Amino acid sequence: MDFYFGLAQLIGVHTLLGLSAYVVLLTGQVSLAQAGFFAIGAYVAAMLTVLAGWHLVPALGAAALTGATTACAVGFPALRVKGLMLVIATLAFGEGVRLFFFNFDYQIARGDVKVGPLGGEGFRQIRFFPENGWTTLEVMLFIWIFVLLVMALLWWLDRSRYGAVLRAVGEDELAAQSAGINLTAVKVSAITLGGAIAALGGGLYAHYATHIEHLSFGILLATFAIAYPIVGGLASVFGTLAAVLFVQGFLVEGLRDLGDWRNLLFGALIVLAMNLRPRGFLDAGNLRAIKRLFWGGGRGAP
Amino acid sequence: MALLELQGVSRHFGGVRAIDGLDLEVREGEILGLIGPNGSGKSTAVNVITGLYPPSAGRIAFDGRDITAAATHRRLSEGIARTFQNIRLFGGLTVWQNLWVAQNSARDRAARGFLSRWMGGQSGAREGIGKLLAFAGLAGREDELASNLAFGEQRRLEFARALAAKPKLLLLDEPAAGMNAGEIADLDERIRAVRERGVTVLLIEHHMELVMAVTDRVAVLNFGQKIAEGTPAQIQAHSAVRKAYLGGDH
Amino acid sequence: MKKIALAIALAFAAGAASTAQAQEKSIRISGFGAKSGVVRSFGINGEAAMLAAADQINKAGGVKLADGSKARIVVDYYDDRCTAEEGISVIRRIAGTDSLVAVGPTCSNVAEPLFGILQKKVDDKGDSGLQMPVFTDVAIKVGLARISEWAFRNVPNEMTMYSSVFYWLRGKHPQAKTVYGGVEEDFAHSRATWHVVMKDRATANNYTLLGESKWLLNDTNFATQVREMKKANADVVAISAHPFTTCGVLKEMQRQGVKPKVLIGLTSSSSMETMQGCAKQAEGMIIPTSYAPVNKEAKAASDATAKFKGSADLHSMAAWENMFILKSVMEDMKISGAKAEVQADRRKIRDGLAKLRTTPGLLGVNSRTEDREADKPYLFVQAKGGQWVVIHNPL
Amino acid sequence: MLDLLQSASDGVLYGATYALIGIGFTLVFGVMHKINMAYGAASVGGAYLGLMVLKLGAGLPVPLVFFGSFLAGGLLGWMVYLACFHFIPLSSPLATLMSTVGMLLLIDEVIVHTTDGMPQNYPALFDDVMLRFGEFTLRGDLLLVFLVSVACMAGLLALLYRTRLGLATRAVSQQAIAAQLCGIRLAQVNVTTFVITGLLGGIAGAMIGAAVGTLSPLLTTPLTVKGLIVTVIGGLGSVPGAIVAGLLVGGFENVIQLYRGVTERDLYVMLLLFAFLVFRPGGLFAPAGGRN
Repeated sequence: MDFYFGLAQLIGVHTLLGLSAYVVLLTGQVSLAQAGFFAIGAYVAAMLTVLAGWHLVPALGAAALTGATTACAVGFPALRVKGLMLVIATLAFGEGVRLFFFNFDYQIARGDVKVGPLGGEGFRQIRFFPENGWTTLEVMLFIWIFVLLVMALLWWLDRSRYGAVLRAVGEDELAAQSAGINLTAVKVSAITLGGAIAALGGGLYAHYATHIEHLSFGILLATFAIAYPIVGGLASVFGTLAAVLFVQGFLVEGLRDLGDWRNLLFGALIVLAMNLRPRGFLDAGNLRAIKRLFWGGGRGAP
Repeated sequence: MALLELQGVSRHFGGVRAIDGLDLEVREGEILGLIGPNGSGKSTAVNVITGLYPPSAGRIAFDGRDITAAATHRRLSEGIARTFQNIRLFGGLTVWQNLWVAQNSARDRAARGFLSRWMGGQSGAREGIGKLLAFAGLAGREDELASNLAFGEQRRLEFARALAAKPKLLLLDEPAAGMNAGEIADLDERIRAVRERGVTVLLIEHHMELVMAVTDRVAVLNFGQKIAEGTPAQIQAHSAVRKAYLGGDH
Repeated sequence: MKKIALAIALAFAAGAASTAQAQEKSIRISGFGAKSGVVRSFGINGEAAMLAAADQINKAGGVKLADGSKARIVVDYYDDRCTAEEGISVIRRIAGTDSLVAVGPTCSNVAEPLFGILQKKVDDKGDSGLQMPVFTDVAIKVGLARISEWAFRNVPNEMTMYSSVFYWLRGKHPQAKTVYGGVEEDFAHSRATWHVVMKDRATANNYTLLGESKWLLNDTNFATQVREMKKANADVVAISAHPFTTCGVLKEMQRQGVKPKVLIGLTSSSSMETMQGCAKQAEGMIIPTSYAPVNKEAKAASDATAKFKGSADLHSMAAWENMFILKSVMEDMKISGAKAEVQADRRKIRDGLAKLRTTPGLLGVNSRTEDREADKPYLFVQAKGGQWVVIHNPL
Repeated sequence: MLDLLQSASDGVLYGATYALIGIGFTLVFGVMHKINMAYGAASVGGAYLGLMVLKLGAGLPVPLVFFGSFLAGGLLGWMVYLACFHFIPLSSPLATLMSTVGMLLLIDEVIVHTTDGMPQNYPALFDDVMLRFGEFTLRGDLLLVFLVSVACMAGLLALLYRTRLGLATRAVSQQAIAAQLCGIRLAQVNVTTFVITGLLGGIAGAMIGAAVGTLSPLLTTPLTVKGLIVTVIGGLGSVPGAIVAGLLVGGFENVIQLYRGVTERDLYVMLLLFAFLVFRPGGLFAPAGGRN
């Protein structure tokens, strides 16, 4: 059973990563910077629990705050460009963060061993969970409390005017501007929120993995971050969750027993999924169908 | 009293002078028609007024304040709303949401706190949007995706979206394009109804019958410059206008 | 969605079925490591060696259990794609089966987090880390087993090996006095091997260090680094990098005409990969390794592994040795082999491994250290005509 | 000073490989306004397939391997088009972005499976030639790569500006709808673009293989990243821009490496990119029409 709890932890962490990209994607921006915010969260939270001896919860709060601040600061210049230019700009930022941690040493002596991040060697022994005797189940519940909180927040935002405005900007920036929407404010706020969520996920990841190094936060992770909401569909937060379940639960773990075929199928099935459902698993159409299924013909919120 | 005033406004694209030293005055409460042949600079004028293009030269004042350098979204909350020549709705949003996101007038900002305006649910806005829906003849369609509406309905929705910002000045960029006679009659009524509520209207249009029927005054553009201004009757009789539209032979 | 749900269910069911096909008395040993990506050969060879060793043990009657009966060894192997996340998932998955011990992983960057989630100290009630013995065959970065008392390694001790290499060079090339290093800076193992091991061992053997050039794992242009190397004009050049960049650097050295008296390579490069990539340029490179088919036993192991479509190298043969070490530990510690006793048996195996001070190995006796590492016999191989040839055998 | 000159020239010559990849990205972007993330991987894949020539006949001359890579690249370009673009509506740019990422992973993994991830020796021409000017040296094989890139650019520009096909391609890239009304078949232009960029990618893969001397799946990610950076710095859709930017980035990173070391090198490349995005968002050669 522990295996499934562990898998659920990983799925939770990746869901946060995917949701962070989801928020930004709603405004029509493809951000490959999410892995960078994730890395910042991971290092900040880990340094606070390991080096400063904080409890994990405030450490995660600080990580999210750092992620949000960085994202906000990056958002202003980066969001001057859009489309492919933004993809590359954010990719460059993400790589920049990774390379920063590649060059980042901050170790202090703890007894006869040194702890803390050490450049390319990474950051070892981030053992808040096992040292405090948390079982796999407890860790899973802890992680999922955050995932559910974030999902609820985004679900609720989607029903607020702010959520509608995010989507309006994603649909047509010119019309949104002409309808009185401050594009810069909306986009920067979205990437700030995304930065906070990604950093929160990163903080949890560091404690899940117990060891982090710059290579874990490369382009592949950034690609996964945007892949989840795109494969899952932008119609709802549940799309991202569905895609994480598909990728981590099915493609990675579910197919493990297929041996070599698993790796070949991984890419092929993503190609196939995009051909069959270019707007993602959950689009507005089947979301309505699901709603009807659960709530009978009545239309949801007015 | 002038609600909107353009003084010597120019906008150049490279070597092309889309509008060139334009003076234009829209008086409070009137319906002003802005006509001119294709490429005469009408749409550029709208884009300069709404702030999508910064003017190359000149000054724009609205309601007594200089707005030459103000951002587009600022101008909307000041009270300038518009529709687009080729409809630009938020296709993936519902009819209801299209109107909801556009409620950005200064009055709305003042009336509700930041949190309730942005984070609040749909209930707070229900009454105002209900009226808009009724006005646009879209009552009962509020949950439809905007992209699923018929062409005429999309035009009406865009019209309503502009009104959702409680504008003082409404810029209509060729609202009759692609409409049949019945729809144009509806549009005529709707424009008059808007004016009844105290909204000033700047109507950019090709459809002369509509312009002549509904406007109080008409301004004519050609090659980026104003060549005539007056009542519809005066304009119809104006020789320069006839020349601009029909060519030099007449 | 329905189809996907069905597929997921089927996939899990298939997994359950394959783990449930228990024969009459059998015990399970699980291997894991990279079977995809650029280090795929590690996993393929490791799995083949484990299967071959299990086959040999089973043919000889299997493992004797506490009640005197015999059990067959069943081996399964999991791909972790050389990523930390999958490594953790895989070890949790293995811990969820009746597997008694895990052999792996192949990548040092997986081993670090993996050992991190294990219980740090045995019997520490406050530590909820996983209690699963892991007996590593490949991941070689120095000092990793220290992370957890459940982690054991049977990988060559690079400290000893390179110490010996430089000592041997002193005698062999007395005129060589200076060393220059080249290091793949962003990969955990190669980086540690240069900065922690090679540098230290070279100076300890009275070599003068002239400098070092750095490059990254997937770099392709080495002109600047090799130019620095050329300027230093050292007698010995030591390259701590994996085959891909090792080959790139060697080719650039050839272009620029850098010909040191002695060329030393990273342990993991003493494989066929280097020969596939740049046999010509690697000619003469000396690498210490813990395996070469130098005796009857080692040759037999190599042949047996080949039957399972794997090739024998220092990594896969460590997996081979692990199987035999585990067999004797299980017999010594009198494990029950019963499904209900899995956790107790795992503990017995851990304690048994911890007690070992020497183990038999293909090249001779391996000694084991306090902090659960091995000190394995080694020999030096040199690239000659597309083959690795043993040039010195300190045994 | 000599060090600087030497580093810069080494880098600029090596930058020719970045330029070749950049051209492919920029061409697809120009015509379809889409990113083909699988391009770098397909190019390397083309080079791998070219190696089959060596497997089939050991004594065959090296240019045949290059030619094999060239053809295989075209084939892969066509396959990428079919799998990632043909059936996905134009209105879903995110879907094609993702499908090409999936394709990248697939091509990588196919390479890994067929070679067990082992680096493969790739033949080069003139790899034993070093031009020497006193202390200063130039790599013969890189000069060849450089010349081939220049020839490819010239060929491509001739194709774009001297043939009917090129005219149609340029028409589609500027006004897709108007071009359709003029009787140009959009799908045909799109598929042709992919085959042409694929052929170019095959050459790029072969040249990269020759420059590095070894093929490995490790090549694909850095090539993709460098190619994208080059595309942006050169100006989206600008072929000459991609070439100049490729050489510029190659030279720049090598000089930075000389002074700041390899661990900081890529950081500065990213800063260079940022500088361009802020001060010259249109790139070196912003294409006519000021497209975004």
